[in-house]
Amino acid sequence: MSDRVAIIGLGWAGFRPTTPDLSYKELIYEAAVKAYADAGVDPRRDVDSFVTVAEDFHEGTSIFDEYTPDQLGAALKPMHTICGDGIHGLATAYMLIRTGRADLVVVEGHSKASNILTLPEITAYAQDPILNRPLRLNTHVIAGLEMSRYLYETGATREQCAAVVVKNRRNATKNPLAAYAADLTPDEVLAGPPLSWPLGKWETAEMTDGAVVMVLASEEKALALSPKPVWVIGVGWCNGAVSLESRDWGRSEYTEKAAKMAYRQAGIGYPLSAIDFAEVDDTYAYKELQHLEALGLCQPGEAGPLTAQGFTGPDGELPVNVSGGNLGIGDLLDAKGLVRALEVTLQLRGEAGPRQLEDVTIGLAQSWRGVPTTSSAVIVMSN
Amino acid sequence: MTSKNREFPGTPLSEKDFEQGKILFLHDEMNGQYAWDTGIGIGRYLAALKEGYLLGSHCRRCRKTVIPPRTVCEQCFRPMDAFVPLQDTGTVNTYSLCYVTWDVQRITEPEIPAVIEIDGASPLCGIMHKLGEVEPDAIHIGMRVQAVWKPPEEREGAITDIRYFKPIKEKGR
Amino acid sequence: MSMRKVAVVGVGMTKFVRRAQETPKELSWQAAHMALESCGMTMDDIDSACMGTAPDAFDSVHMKGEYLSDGAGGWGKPYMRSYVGGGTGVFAPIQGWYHVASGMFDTALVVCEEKMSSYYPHGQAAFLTIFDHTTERPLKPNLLWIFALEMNRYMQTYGLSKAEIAQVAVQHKRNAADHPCALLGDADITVEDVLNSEVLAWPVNRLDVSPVTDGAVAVILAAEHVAKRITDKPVWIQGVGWTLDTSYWTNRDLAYPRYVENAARMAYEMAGIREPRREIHIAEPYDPFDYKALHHLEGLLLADRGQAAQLYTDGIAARDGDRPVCPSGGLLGVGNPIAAAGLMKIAELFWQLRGEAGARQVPGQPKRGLAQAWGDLMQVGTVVIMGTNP
Amino acid sequence: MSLLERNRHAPGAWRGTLPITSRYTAGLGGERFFRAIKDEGRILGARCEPCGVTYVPGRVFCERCLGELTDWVDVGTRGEVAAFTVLYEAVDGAPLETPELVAFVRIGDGGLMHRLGEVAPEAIAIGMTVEAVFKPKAQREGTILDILYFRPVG
Repeated sequence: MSDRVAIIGLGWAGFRPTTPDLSYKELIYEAAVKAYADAGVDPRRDVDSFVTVAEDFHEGTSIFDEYTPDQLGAALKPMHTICGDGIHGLATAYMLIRTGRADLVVVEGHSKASNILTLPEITAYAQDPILNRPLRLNTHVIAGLEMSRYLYETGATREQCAAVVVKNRRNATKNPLAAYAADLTPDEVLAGPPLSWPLGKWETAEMTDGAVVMVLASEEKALALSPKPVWVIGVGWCNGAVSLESRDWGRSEYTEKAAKMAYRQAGIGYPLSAIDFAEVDDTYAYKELQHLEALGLCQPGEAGPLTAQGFTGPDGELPVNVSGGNLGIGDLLDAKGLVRALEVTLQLRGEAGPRQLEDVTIGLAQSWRGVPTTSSAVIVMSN
Repeated sequence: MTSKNREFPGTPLSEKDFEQGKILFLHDEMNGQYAWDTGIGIGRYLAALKEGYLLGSHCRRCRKTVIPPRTVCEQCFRPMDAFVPLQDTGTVNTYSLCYVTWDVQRITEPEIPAVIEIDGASPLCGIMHKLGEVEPDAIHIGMRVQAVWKPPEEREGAITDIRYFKPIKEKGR
Repeated sequence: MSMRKVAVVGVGMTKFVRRAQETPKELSWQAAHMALESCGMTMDDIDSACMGTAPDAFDSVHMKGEYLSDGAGGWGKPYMRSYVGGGTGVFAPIQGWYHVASGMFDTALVVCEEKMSSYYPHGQAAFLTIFDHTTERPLKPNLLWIFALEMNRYMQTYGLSKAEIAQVAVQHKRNAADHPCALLGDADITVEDVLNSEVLAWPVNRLDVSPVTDGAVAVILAAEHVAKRITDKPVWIQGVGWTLDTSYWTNRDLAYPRYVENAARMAYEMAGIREPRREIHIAEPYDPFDYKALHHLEGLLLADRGQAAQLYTDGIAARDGDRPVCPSGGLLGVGNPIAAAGLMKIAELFWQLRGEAGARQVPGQPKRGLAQAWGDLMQVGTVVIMGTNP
Repeated sequence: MSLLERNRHAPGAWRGTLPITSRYTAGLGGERFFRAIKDEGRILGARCEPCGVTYVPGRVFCERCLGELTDWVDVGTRGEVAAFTVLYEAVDGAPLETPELVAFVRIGDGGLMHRLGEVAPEAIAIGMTVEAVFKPKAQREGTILDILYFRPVG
């Protein structure tokens, strides 16, 4: 029983701030039918298991997994929901295949953020109901606090955070899936309205609708079905202190642990030399810097200066978020991890079109579930 | 009981403990508002309800006509072939007499939910709705029923445009 | 094909109560702490944490899995929450199983929790939100509607009486009188009590239904080489299966749960079971309503269609019968904190198969048990088969 | 009617709500922590000896070793500003007329997120010492709001 697993099918739909023409089921179906054609599989006959990532309150429905099978072709088949990020879904599919009891597993994630009329108040309901929520503070306050500590501990500057926004939204100009492409200067970003100082509104990803479906396969099935399988060589996920009160506000130590788990599995001793490019969570601009350091792709405090110097630019030494990231594409709620993994897979297949990077072999995708969580997941892939 | 016969944790409370302030607690309420995109299938369904008829969809491969209409046949995982207007009559597949409202208030006059197989759709294909103008003990599985519509000007394109389903008086019964 | 074997090595649970003072985190911790103590393990021995909990509406916290993570041992660990409605309690150990069987981890702490009393004033009202927001919720359905509709269909299809079905509530609530965590254990309940209890949604009366409950359960899973070091009586996960049916519950026959059959066949195939009725010594089908236990016994192929009630009538399902059903007391007796209710059945099989169920012990050294949970819109079946040999 | 034939009457979206009405107990740890604030104006932590951590607020379990915490300690009412921010958006997403000064105040190995008072934004610096300002005892209800804000010391 070989334990190699590959991604052999990709499908996506939407990627616009609003998708009023389609219901969430129809949006997911559009992504699913493309993924199954790409993988050359029939869900009703070939697929052994299905995984969805979703959260009830984002859907406006309790027990949302009731409404997931039909549009994926999963009726009367093994299917379950993971309340996590898209990469948690990929890790689940990876484990299911590694048990030897499944050869083909489908992972689905989507966002209909445009349908949520009171997202800030719903997000606030994720705060601790006794210790935090009674203060009636917008949940972005947690990002504001973390950014203030991060800048204090690493010496990173607001200009360097602005450089992340400039880079990612310019990268987005080459990505047809990106809804928020723009050509900006750091000053324009810094001149934007404050959200939770030192965090500005322009350093915060906007919401967008969309769906992503991926088909994962055991080695045997992948070699039989796919001309260009993209191998999952390492996966890791970790939670930190969920209580604000016992957090280390500067570092993302949970991303560090998730990365160590993935690197150990991939046999990567020195990430910077092994990883050719990365898609890293940038729900807030400073998070990209914090995550790069947590991923060991640069030393603590180095991410800011390196970004300002173009080290992580599309033609820099370590291209980061060539897709545009959340800042350029938009925030797809629980599916954002799948969007990171989608870009890494397209790059490793050489199918990234105008933003294709030259001869890349190992890519990393990392995602974070946003405030108020301390939940991060990492997946390392190679072609 | 278990390998170690220790006391199981857990601190039960009564409503009195709250009322008498024996323990600290607080209330909260979430403002969860949504506008769910109806899309093609459910959009057409609601439009049909507004116009006073029930709509299903048909899959040629498995030859089933289902309701509510959807753009994908979940059995065959292929696009449905067509939307199909259906009658607003049907057969009671099952029913209940419910004396508790959704927010757990007791009522003396029962609400009568039912699954009604709609004429024109395939067998066992029905919708949930309510029965009305009927004596509870007259209801039986297999009973023939007819939709009672709100007047056109009151209809808004919603499942509640049908007030309820009432028995069809069989001729000679 | 050699596959990594996985065993349950430790369990813990809280009392099942109508309303708990503990926060959801504290309930999860209490169960997890007891599970660790039951087998002398510490958090240093735990490689991964799996949380199973049902609607966020009950504990009334958005992204509830994150909020519960520290109580469930998720601090600094790989941690995920799985969620398949009412089926979560038996799916969570399956989640733990694939964590270990995949070779990614040697151990997994699996915690299931539900605090329904945080939904105020009454937990049952939260169930309005499980119905389709456009085509069904506007009718203001009560959760009982869908059960009463299914029970009525089941009764009419197979000609079953309410009295036959009430035997289930009676046996389970009597069994629960011997369970120290039970909320509704009652040694003297009779069929008449059930039939005379107030009608909620005909044909469902009050004592046909399991109560809204708060509680948590935890189990620890370990790979073979670790399990044998920790305990001389590991209980092996021999088979797992789960199936989710279409969401269009009004387009299929409610009299028979095909999705439970599919899940059961998946688990039987993995466990190498060809004659379930002979090879399964204890069955813990999901019993949120009394008729559901019968409905599920038939889906699990442990009784012919429409014949499950006969097992109770003939005393076969009794604790000392040939094929005991729900010796724990089930959801009807011990209580129904949704996700934790399913895992309570796994904990019961662990104690039963180790001969540690005390007053509830099924006689005759049972070797193999089946636990099953159900959920969603009459739609998901999750099955785990556990046994004394790997 | 073909599948793609658009129906102009088709309503674009169905409006609805997710009714969530809640009642939370403070919990075993919360009961002790907030009683001390309500009745004595004291902030309590709880010590986990094996892990060498003093959790503030005090709680009944250690998140690292899942051990039970029984050693509660008074950690005083002062702490150090570990992080602070000026919040411009209300909880419903609308802009705030007057922005809020919010800090994470480190106390022991834990701390509290709370508002800062009696101080101008420019005067706030990470590392400065602040102390809790409580509501008058009669107005306290045993919640986090019994603390009005933290203010600079001296």
